[in-house]
Amino acid sequence: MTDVKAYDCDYENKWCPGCGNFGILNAMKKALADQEIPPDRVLIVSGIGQAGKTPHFLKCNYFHGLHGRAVPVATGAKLANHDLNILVNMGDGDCYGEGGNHLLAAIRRNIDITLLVHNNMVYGLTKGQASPTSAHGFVTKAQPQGVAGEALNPLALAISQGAGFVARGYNGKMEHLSRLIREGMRHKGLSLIDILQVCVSFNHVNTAGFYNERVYELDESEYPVDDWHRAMDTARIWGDRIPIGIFYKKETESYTDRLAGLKDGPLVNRQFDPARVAALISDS
Amino acid sequence: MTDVKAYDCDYENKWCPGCGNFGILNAMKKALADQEIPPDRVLIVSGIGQAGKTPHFLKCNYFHGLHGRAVPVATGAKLANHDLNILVNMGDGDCYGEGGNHLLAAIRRNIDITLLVHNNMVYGLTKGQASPTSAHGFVTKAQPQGVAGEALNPLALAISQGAGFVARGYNGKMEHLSRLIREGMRHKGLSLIDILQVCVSFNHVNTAGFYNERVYELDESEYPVDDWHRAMDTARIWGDRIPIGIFYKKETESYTDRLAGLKDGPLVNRQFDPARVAALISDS
Amino acid sequence: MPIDITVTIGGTAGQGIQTVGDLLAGACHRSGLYLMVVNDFESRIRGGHSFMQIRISDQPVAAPYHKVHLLVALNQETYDRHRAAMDTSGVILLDQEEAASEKSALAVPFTRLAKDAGGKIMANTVAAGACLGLLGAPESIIKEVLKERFGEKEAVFENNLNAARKGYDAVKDETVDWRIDWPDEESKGRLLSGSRALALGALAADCRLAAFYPMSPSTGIMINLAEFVGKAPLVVEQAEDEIAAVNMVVGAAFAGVRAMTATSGGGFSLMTEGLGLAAITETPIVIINAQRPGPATGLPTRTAQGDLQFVIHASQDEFPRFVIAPQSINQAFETVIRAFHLAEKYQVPVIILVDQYFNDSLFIAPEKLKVPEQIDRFLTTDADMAAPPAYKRFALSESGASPRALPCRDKALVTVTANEHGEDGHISEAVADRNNMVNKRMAKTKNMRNEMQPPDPYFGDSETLLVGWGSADGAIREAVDRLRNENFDVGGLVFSDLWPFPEATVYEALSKCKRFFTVELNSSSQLGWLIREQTGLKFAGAIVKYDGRPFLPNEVAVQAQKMMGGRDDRR
Amino acid sequence: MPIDITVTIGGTAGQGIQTVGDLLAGACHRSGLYLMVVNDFESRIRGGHSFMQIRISDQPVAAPYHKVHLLVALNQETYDRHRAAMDTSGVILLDQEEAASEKSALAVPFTRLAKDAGGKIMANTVAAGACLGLLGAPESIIKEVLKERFGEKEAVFENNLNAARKGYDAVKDETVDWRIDWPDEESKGRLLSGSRALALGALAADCRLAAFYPMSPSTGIMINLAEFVGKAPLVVEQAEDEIAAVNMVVGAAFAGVRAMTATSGGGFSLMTEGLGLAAITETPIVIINAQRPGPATGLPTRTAQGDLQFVIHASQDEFPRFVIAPQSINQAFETVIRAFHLAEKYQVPVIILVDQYFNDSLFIAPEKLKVPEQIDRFLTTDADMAAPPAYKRFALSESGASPRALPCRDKALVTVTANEHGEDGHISEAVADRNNMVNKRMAKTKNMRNEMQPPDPYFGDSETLLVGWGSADGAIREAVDRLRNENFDVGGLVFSDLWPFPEATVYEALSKCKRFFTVELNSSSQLGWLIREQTGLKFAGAIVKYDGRPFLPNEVAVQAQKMMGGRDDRR
Ligand SMILES: Cc1ncc(C[n+]2csc(CCOP(=O)(O)OP(=O)(O)O)c2C)c(N)n1
Ligand SMILES: Cc1ncc(C[n+]2csc(CCOP(=O)(O)OP(=O)(O)O)c2C)c(N)n1
Ligand code: SF4
Ligand code: SF4
Ligand SMILES: [Mg+2]
Ligand SMILES: [Mg+2]
Repeated sequence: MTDVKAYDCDYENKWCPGCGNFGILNAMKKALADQEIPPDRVLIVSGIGQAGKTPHFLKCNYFHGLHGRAVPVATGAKLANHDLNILVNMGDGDCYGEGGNHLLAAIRRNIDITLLVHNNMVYGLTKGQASPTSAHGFVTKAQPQGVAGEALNPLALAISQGAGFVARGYNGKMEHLSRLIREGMRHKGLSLIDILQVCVSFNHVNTAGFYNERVYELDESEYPVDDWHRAMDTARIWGDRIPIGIFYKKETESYTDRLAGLKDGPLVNRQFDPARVAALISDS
Repeated sequence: MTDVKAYDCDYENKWCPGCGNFGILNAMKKALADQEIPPDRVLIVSGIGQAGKTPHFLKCNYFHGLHGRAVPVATGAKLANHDLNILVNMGDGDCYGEGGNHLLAAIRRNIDITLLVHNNMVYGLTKGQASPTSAHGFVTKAQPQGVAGEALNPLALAISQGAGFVARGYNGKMEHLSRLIREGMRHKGLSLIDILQVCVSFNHVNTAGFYNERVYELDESEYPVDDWHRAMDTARIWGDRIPIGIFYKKETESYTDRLAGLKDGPLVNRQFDPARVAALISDS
Repeated sequence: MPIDITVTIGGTAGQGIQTVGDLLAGACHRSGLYLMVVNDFESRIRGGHSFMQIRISDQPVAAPYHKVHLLVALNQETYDRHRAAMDTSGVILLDQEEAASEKSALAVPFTRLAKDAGGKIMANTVAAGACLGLLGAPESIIKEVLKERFGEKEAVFENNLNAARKGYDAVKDETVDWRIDWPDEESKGRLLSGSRALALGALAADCRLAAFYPMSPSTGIMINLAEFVGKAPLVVEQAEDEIAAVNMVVGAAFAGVRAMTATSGGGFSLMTEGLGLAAITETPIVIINAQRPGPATGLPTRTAQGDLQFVIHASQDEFPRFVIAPQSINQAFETVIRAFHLAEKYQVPVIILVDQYFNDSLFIAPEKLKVPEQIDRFLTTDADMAAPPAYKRFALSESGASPRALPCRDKALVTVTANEHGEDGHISEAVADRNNMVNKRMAKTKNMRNEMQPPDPYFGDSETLLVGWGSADGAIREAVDRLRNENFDVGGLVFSDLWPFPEATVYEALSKCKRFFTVELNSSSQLGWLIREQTGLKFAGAIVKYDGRPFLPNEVAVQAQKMMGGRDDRR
Repeated sequence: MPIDITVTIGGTAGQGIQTVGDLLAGACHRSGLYLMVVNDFESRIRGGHSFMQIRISDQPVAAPYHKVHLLVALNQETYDRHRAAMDTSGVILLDQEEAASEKSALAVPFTRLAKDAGGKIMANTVAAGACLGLLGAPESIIKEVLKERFGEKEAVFENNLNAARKGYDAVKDETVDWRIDWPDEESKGRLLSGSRALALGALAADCRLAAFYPMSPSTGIMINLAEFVGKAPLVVEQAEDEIAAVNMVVGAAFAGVRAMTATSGGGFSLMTEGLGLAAITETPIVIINAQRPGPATGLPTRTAQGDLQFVIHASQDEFPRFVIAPQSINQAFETVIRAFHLAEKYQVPVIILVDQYFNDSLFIAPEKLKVPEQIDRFLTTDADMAAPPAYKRFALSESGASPRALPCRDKALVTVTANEHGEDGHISEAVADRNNMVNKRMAKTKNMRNEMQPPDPYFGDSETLLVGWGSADGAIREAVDRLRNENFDVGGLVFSDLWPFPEATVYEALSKCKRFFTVELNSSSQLGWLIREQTGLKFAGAIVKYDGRPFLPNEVAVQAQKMMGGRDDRR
């Protein structure tokens, strides 16, 4: 087994001490180590936000793109080279706010990427405005009267659209989370892992205490991961008890397996054949 | 009762003969007439596409905006004047493609607009490319190998997120559709009405014949509109039988009723009070 | 007598204008005539008024003519709208039922003859036959074009042949002034739409991912390209929106394939942030902006050159980019190949500016479409490095471009960010890193400018120059010809390469003339202001048009003449 | 001796720099000193290096100083980073534990004294007390500022008072060269951040919907405005993205209220399509673009003036817009009021260009913030019309603006579209409608240009002019002062109104000087090129800076001096 230290990098970490992102980072490293994927075979695509900084803090190839747009970048990269192992780190604002439309499309495509959403229910990097997953009534400087709308339920959304791998993790359960990430990476097609992440600086409601009291792991021996109705119901549980684990899983052909243009292998590996192209052009 | 002719307008209609949009237009006029809302008390906001042209073809106030962006325009108008009756006409590409992110946000807000999505499962105005609701395998000039992804299920999406009024109509059932629109307009909060719409020019799969054979009305005496599980299941029925009607309905406070800034009436009606503003500024 | 005939076929959308036009254009093309075809249609699928205009000549033609010799009016509206544009020698061909009371009108019972031949539906074939008859085409050509269209064995071929012949025969006793002496030569080159030339250029450039969101008039490029999926290493991906399209392209290019998108102004607006992403990550991408009139939705099926200043300045802050507007069909094909080459050589975005007129019209490509023998990717691998683990994607270099490796191909880690960064691709807010990276990116401009082709002179030593860009080329040249025929000392200067602005060569070209007028499809003379900004030289006048229709050489000539003060300026 | 002292307080984010700075700034402010405060911080929440710089003077100050007189180093890094910038008379104040071995370093046991006073947490209060002590503030001021901060009755007030006094006493035997004779005067005006001035301006302008998506450095405007929700007729709405924000603003303005958004470059990119929507529907909106360095994400918490050309040309095709970059805090307040007025008068979008330095710094507003007595809405109602059913939203008019009615208020139907249209707001592809509408929109430019304030001269008759825009104003003026003190014949010319370009007045102002240099926070001298485009006059040199930090008057002066060729140019 690869040592998790293989993924260490010496760029200074820029998260707040105590931030839940550290647990996520460790879980990622462990998942990679467990699968023995060396750093040079990992591509991380991320958006902008505290979550989006993740790939700077471990050794890997990365594309740290625009706020909200990691999913289409990852999709493009996967289309170019479907042999890539692509992890995507996004914040809740990033993925469910600015990037909401791309999430819908990624589900429809079933593109084979592992999407980790650091869901701290707040905009961290911009200093604490409400996010799409902030609860109704959540008070911030930008929402002094509290959030007037309702929170998005990303798991219910994904399951409702037939996403093939829908899970929730918690930064406080690192081992469990690393297993989810590993399973997500193994899954062919889109894997959405929504991660409950503590933000010690701006979210004083959904704290470690809050989660530690409520979070429980779905019992794999009892919970059937392919039961859509059960998954939908489980996705709506939120209150005194908060489930984590794989909510729904069902493998169907992933996008790059379906495309005619990719039958002969990754685009990036194909040879340019001027004679053939010339023939195509003159015959057309 | 107002005569539907009151909504006639003499601008030349630009849809293809036989287009399902005519049925939708008639249903809208009837719904307005039934509620005796005069043309000058109606605001229609629309996007770009064949559906987006709708407000040109009846008498009303309208804002025919950008492709994909009718929902935020309508939201802004509603925030400015929450007494407005706002109908929104969008295409499936418009609302579920380019505008997908705004749909998610509209559901979270529960903004009180009636959103009519002319779902012809194709991009009509741009001559027949696949839309987010095109079925897997649907062949077009842009998708000669057929659509590789899966279709979006807008009803399941909305219901999964707790939208308060979710319905499906069919242009071939004009009376039924007009009732849906009327109910949608009466509903406080967001009403999403996905309308099966025949496109005679570019969708040769989902034709009038296709729908006439399959479409059935949910039986209001038997179907409980507030049963979330039943609604979710009904939203997934698609095949030999296609249900239409109100899938789910549950009224909660609409967005403009929740906002502190709107307690004293529509913004547009409030008086500018320079002394008060000066006091606010100097006290701050 | 030189041949220069314009045939206009008009009717409502869905009436089969295309059939008549295609048969006619096919006949001219295969006989070795020069021709071009302009399509004019509304933003709707059925109804309204559309027309197709075919200009036929024994000389190369690259702009539409302002008069019509043969008008095929498939309905009354066509007759009403186009009558005023008829040449004095013109003939209006109508179905018997629509017969108008004008001496130049020629009523032929299209529908009845079609019924006789086997079905009303072939009325358009009858009309095409009649056109060929009036134009004096040899009867044999009918068979050839129908064979090409329907295949010889189909019953439908026989019926159509029959129908066409009926039309042909119906007019055989008519004489017109512009009857052609039909050549029997090789075709003068391929007949291609701008869209198709661009798509073929992408194929030849080894573009492997084309992501797009449909938007007129750019969609045709992607539809043309989609034909090759499965035959070449290529994916054509319809994105959920333009933002996704440009970000996919960036992702694919980063991962190692040549990638592009095509859109129009509204979509380009949505892509501006992604353009900046390509710039700061130094990812080579190609964006085709097929212009249409705006603002906002504007006129979706009409043409314009209104986005020049926008694309040069689009996106926050500053970074180098190429902006190229091909002038001709062959150049369009080559421009795409060149765009990918330049994008990868300099690791910058390249914007190709075309327009609805160019994309939707058919032109003869006189030169063969040549596929490059090899594609230079300007990539680096571990083998090129002393120490792959020390690889830095943004290593400082004098040229500004750093060795570019691909992610997950080797040991060298490829690390990039949309934030400002150090050489290693990590976020950096340090003053030194910021200055280095701005300097590095901007340093590319110098060499990039050297790649720029100077504007194309046409009688460039003349006293007055008509200056334009992109698809206005044809109209400008022809206007120059006309004016010179009337003894005006006028020439042309047409740009394809617009940014980085080839300042020195432009200054040289323009400082020789006494004055210059700009000729642009926008209301403010954008190129004119750009020239002033870059060279200090001021245009003496501007010929502008912004009604959504392409330039006609005649209107350019008339305007120019007016601005020159009537005939006073003759040499 | 004139007072001009700069205090820098540095440490890591979260260390309480703000506390020290606020107390100090509060003390200066309430004593009637002039001051300004610059905040410098990284794009992270905890850690890294931040600092606050307070410039204190007996004269108005509007740009940061290049030397530090008093450095409060809350950690070693601060000491290391800022030591080089210390004035020869400077003193470095440190906690005892961090004591550095330098003669200008003064170690005070902040933490220990804080513990003595009731808690380690008050170490910053101790530091503030020490600063006030060194600066020679009367002891009484400590109580006043702490009272303002904590309220008199709180226990925390007593503890902090105690702590501050301990700091104050700890340095009472120290002498420094720049000890101030503290005045006891009225404050010189309100101390406001750029963000707050803009927010207050929006309130005074009767803005009723402010929709936004958070983006540094624009978010502060909205946070400031959100304070007034429930107190004024106002909704501050966080949108799902910037596209939604601008479209909401357009919808709200259409429905009848004044509406605006604020963003930075990346968000502005996403709004460009919506900008065009406002233009073609002639809906008045205001967009504040608070600039930061790009491209793309760039440097989120740093400053720049890199978006000038972008915002002038943003969005496809052409339409009139206003672009205004306020130069001062009072002007920022007034600019928002003026922007809404102009937007509604001409029915066009108005873009206000500010930047991170301006938004996040605190300046004294010498003039009172005046609320307009009345708001002119330029609206029409049925009562103004002969025949409301015949109302046409886009009726042709010479000025270009048509009478604007509101939807659902009256019988007149208000009908608009993003497509090109006829006077009645229905889609039209007719040549005449297109030409009319382009002409109508563009016709506004003439009167709009007359609204433009000419650039602001400062010794405008000088041989050499330093030309800049927006927030560079303070640095330019002070650089001019310095250079003039050294007998250079130099003046300044600073723009707030940038578009439509006030061509004639600029030409006049610039044609008098022998030469001019541009002073801009971008790498390519965007204003310089704009001036050349519009007037033909070429800048003789450019002082550019693009490291994300604001201009320092000294560096502008030094650069200008160098470009003038040392001292040769003295008068
Ligand atoms: C187009 C654009 N809009 C806005 C921003 C500003 N921005 C940076 S991070 C962020 C949100 C951060 O919240 P989230 O995505 O939840 O990530 P977190 O920091 O909480 O991990 C925003 C709005 C941006 N960089 N780009
Ligand atoms: C930003 C932008 N992108 C693309 C377009 C081009 N466009 C016009 S209508 C349309 C789609 C039409 O499909 P749909 O929304 O389903 O409406 P329909 O015509 O089928 O009613 C598109 C892509 C546009 N106008 N603006
Ligand atoms: S602000 Fe919140 S999310 Fe961001 S690093 Fe700090 S604790 Fe983590
Ligand atoms: S293209 Fe389809 S949707 Fe559009 S008008 Fe024609 S039939 Fe209707
Ligand atoms: Mg977050
Ligand atoms: Mg559709």
